[in-house]
Amino acid sequence: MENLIALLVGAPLLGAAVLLCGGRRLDRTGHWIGTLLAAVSFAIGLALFADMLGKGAEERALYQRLFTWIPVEGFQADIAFQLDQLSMTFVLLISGVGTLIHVYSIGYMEHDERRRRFFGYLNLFVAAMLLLVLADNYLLLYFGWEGVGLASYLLIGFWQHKPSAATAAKKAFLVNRVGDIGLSIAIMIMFTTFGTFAFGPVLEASGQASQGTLTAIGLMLLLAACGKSAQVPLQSWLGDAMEGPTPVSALIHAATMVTAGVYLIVRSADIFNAAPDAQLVVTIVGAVTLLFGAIVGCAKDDIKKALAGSTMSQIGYMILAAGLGPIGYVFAIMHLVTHGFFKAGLFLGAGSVMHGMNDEVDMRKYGGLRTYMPVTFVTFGLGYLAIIGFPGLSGFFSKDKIIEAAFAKGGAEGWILGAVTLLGAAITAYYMTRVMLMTFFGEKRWQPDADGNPPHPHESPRSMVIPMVLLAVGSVAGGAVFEFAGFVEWLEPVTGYEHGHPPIGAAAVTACTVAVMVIGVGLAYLQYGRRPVPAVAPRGSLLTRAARRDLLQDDFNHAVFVTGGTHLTRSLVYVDHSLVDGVVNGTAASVGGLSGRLRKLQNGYARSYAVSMFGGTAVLIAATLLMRAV
Amino acid sequence: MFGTSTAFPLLTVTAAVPAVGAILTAAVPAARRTAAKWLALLVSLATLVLAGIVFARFEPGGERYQLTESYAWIKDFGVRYELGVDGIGVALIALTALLVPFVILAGWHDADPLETSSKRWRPTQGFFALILMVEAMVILSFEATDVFLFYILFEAMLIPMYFLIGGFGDRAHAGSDENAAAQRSYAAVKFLLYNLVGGLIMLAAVIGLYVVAGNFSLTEIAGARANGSLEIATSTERWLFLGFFFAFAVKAPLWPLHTWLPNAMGEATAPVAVLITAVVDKVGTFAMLRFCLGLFPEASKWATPAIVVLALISIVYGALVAVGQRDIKRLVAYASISHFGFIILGIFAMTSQGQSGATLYMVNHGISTAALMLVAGFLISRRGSRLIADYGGVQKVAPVLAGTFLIGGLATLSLPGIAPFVSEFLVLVGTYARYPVAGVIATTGIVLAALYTLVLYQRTMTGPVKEEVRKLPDLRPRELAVVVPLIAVLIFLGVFPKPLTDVVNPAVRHTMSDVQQKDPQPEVEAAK
Amino acid sequence: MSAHLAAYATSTGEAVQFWVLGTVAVIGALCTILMRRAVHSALCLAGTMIILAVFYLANGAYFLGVVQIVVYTGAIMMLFLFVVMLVGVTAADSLKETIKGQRWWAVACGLGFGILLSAGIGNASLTEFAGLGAANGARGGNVEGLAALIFTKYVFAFEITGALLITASVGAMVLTHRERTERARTQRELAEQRVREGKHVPPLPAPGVYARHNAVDVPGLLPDGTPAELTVMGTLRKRGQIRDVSAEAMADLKALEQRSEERLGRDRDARDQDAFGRDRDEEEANR
Amino acid sequence: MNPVNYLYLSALLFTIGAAGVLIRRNAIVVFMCVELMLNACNLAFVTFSRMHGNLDGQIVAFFTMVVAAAEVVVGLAIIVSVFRARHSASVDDASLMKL
Repeated sequence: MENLIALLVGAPLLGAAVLLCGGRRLDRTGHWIGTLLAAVSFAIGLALFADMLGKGAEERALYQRLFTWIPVEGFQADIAFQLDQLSMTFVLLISGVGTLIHVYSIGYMEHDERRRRFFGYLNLFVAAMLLLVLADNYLLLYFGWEGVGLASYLLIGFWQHKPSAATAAKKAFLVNRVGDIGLSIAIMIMFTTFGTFAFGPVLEASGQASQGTLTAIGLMLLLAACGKSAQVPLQSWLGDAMEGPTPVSALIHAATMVTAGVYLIVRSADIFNAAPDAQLVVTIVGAVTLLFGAIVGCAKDDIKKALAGSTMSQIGYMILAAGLGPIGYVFAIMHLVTHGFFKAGLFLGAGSVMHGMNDEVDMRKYGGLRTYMPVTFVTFGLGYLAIIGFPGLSGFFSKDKIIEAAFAKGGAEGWILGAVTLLGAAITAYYMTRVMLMTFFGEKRWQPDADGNPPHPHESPRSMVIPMVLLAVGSVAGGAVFEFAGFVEWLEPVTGYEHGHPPIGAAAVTACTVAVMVIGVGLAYLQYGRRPVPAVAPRGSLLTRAARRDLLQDDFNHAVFVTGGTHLTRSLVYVDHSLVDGVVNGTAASVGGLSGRLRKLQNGYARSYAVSMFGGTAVLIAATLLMRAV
Repeated sequence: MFGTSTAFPLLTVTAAVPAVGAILTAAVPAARRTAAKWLALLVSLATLVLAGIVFARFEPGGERYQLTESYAWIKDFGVRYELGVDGIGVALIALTALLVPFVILAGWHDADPLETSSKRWRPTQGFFALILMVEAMVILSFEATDVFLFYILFEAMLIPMYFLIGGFGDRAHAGSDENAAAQRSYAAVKFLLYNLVGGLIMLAAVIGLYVVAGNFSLTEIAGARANGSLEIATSTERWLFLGFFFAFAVKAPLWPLHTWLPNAMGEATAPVAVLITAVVDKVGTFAMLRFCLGLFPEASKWATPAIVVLALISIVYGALVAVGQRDIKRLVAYASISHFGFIILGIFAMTSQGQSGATLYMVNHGISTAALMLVAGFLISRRGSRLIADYGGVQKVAPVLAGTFLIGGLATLSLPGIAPFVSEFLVLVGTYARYPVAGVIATTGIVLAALYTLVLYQRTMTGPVKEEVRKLPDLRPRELAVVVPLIAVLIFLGVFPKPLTDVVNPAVRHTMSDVQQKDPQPEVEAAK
Repeated sequence: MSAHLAAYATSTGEAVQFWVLGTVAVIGALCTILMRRAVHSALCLAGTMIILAVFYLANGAYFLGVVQIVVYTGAIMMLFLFVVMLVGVTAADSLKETIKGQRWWAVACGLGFGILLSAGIGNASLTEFAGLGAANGARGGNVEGLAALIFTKYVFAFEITGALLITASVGAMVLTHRERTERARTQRELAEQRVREGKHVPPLPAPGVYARHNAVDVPGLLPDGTPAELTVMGTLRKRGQIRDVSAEAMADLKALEQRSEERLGRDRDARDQDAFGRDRDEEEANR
Repeated sequence: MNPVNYLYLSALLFTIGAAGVLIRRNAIVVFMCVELMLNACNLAFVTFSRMHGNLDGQIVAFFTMVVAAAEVVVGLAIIVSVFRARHSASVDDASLMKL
């Protein structure tokens, strides 16, 4: 059975290779090949899942070792896979949602002449993401980590003719690279500390390492997670990443890739458990991002950017949960999966709306669409209810658990974190309601696009609708299924679990959650449901304006890194040319001048040469005499 | 240990084939230009086959230097014609033999005489003959185990390189023809002077070595030093080490001795630039491993901190300056400087990971730079300009070119799955194990690498299509034949570098024992 | 002075002789290098050489003494004089130094050299003093002694010098001999040419006839007092050996110094030089 | 009187000759100065031969004379032909070694 694991990765990888090298002759069939291979991977995943369910909790983990990747004195990196419950969860999420989004893209990218390449990139992404979650050592994980980064770069910049897209892609890759520094340094520390970086040995031995070392590793892993999961301070790329096609935003920047950070932390649970300081930082980062994303989400008029803010904030929840330790890991993953469903669904809905509105993204130019695209409305609505944590839907269970866990952390931290999570829940409800109202309710605020032809919204083709429906189902049922099918028991052998007891009791927490949710919805309704939405954004309060600009984070980056870096490189180029090179050229010039002056002595007169000869003789005699005298 | 020579002088033949081929190529009459090209290509392929045989005949488990040959050359000074390869040499010979055919293929039309030139003029023959001559000398220098012989080759290869740079410049030049010629000769002379100065100092050190050691045989001297029969005073050893190291640091440009490289690579044609950075410069880093560490272990350890600092400066500085470049080829040159910093860092980290990584890095950097530079050369030859600003949206009109260019770039920023990642990560790990701070600083290099590569790609390939590039054709079959195999090798070595590491590891073990260094042990013994 | 005396000791007579003649020799040498005209230099040098011959004799080298007189003063110096006549007084005879600082350097080096040389001689331990009596007496005379050495010990050197002399004379001939390219024109042809060209149809005027002199190198003066170059024979004219109207010589001088100036790039001095040359020119003309 | 004085005299003459070579421009005079130097050497030789009481010094002087004669012959011939070619016997004139 374990020999199938390689196929999980292999199938989409094959697809990518075929599609990218295949050339134009595959333009006609390319998207089918891509979708098929993604589906194959999903099927294998299901098969393995079934097999895994058949076994006892302990021997569920499967291992497959292909070959030695980097065999060097004292440094053994293998191409080897590890499929345990945690990986399994991700495999199903990735390949499942991935397949759905492949299907969706068939319709969405219909009119793009580079569709074949798009599917190639999608397959590449799926392969890399599966490699990431299946790796049995950190170096191979790094391989997948960078692979998804590449795929995301290619897909964000898929419409390369748009400078904005190219820039966004570059930005995403660079910010991720900054995170990658963390991962590679973490691996280096592991290697020097444990002499290996395979999950098993490292996590086992992690207890024996010194506190400082573990904290260092933990913080470095966190840095990596921040880069990949768009957490503060490395979150700036996610908003721009929405330049990519909407399926990409749904798959990569909502459902799967951005959650890799959470996977990394949960996977390294033992290290974090042994390093409380690192854990604390993790929770802080999560909490900050949670609020940050939520606030940004409230201010954006671009529907995708609003959703991106929301993604950021939801991942903040997960990171926070992961930072809570054994009481939170399971719920981080759980929320990750449910979020994968409903956020993907929301993005696909947004894509469907844009599809109908000539790719208009400004919500202020939507309005009253519920009658024109009912299916989109329903699926989007379900996703909306799920994310705000409407009781019974998936988001409710996962988020509620996280809030409980936050309170259960205990002490002042517990109270603070719990408050933050509650506040976040309220804001989530607020901005999601805002999106909902601005898009589907109220009067039409449509405007003709650049070419002047007015939008005539319509329901999207079936290939796009089906995935939305399926995801909606997932976002409705997912939570309940996990809750009652025992997701905790399922993951517990891998991540460990201990039940957290919130000081005010679970029921109370749930009540608070629902309450704040209602408050958030109500506020949003008062602001956007009762009054007409202005077609042009009002100036808004200082906070609003800051939030529209991602809370000035980009401006900061630009001022510090971009401008500073530009000046630095300019000055260095100058230094290189005039200083380092100048010294050399200066030497050459001075030598030339000296020889030119010496040349003057050669005036061509035999007599003056004779003089020097004569003088030379005199000197010789003097020398000999001196030698004699001495 | 060197009395016996193998029955068949394989190493000599491997070096002799391109040399003879060069002479033959040069002798081809002016009219038969194409014949000369094909001859050169065939010769280089034959060399590749021979190199493959060497690679196959070399037993990783066997003696340190294999396939040895040894003949007396200048008896009075104990100079011997002494050849032998260890794993590092084998790997680099393979690299050289692998790259040269692609260089020749890529430079197929670079040396065609202009319409204006006279019928009797035969630049093409000269161009390919010089390339083959360089190949011969480089291969032989990788084989030489006699210091004097190595020195001769180290200097001699400057001559063909000088003519390749000064004689066959990049026709896509911003300025007028006179301006181009002037800059070209400036670059060539700069290249020559820099390396001659280095070589001169090395010559002094070589003589000094002879004075103290009494012969030139690397193996004998190293052996004598190992078993203590040859004592060299500490100060003497340090001076000799510095003499050697200076020459090698110029050749493998180490900050601040690097400024000749951008000029040379900028002015030379892309294939020649590849020859410079991917093949010739490797002699420098190779010699650091074999001669500096092999002959002067103590001095090497003494100088390590300074060299590590210089290497770090090279890494960061080169990358930053690369970001600021306006000229594609100069950008690649500065990127190479940054990469050479990594190589030298790995060598002097004195850990087996670092040194294996450095050796792999030499090979991988050669191939990846070749891929990137040659594609860039194809692009430049189409548009006739080296300035990044003159391009834009190429990806739209020439997707294959853009794709290969991107892969080359990704290799340069050492993306996992492509060969350079393996070596770079090994170097980083090896460095971190001994000098954590240096390891961390060097890690920033991966971000900077991403920066200059992606900026280059974005400005040239993406965005709205510029009017001038609207008509650019995509890669032609000949050019595909150059790029595709290189990329294939890159990806293969990125996923399965074992064939290379198997050869390299024993050599690294020997070097580590030369410098009497042990890898730092992990503080926690994890269950393997 | 007597040979015996010289043979073994230095008498007061020799001392006197040395001091007197030595002074003269030095003066001669100085004159040689300071005289403006080559002829005078040659004569002074001849004098110095004769004195040296006397010194040889005083040192008991009778053969060399004679040879010195015969060969040097008799042959070589005469050869010099002939060449001087052949080449004549050229502008080169000006003592004006054209190379910047040459003269000072020369003097400085000369002084230093001389002083050092003397110092060398001084601290050389030249105490023993054999005298030539035995050596000359061995074969019954200085000449026999030399002969014995030349024809035994130095015979090869001697032969080779002979060869050298032959070669030298042949070489001298080769160098100086000039092949006549075209037939010399007869007097008739010359006359016809004169008539054809229509100038100087009558024979050329004789030199100095109407002037104060009648020497061949003094040009006759035209009615307005300007010298008529024509009256001087061509050879002299070509050599610039027209005595008091040495316009050509001055011209040569100027030309030469002009060339030198250009080489040294010192035009200003050159101009002074011209002035100098010109006014000296006038003096002579007036005299 | 100490015959060493002869040596001083020869040194003096030699120096004067050398100075003349350096100062004079007329090739003929330069040549004369060379002869003067040769003679000075001869004087030294003769004096030495007297001091050491053997005739070899005189032999050398003799050969010097012969060689000098040959040299003069050739040298003067050269001067004459140079003069014919350039109408000048100046040393500066004849030697343009500079580019």
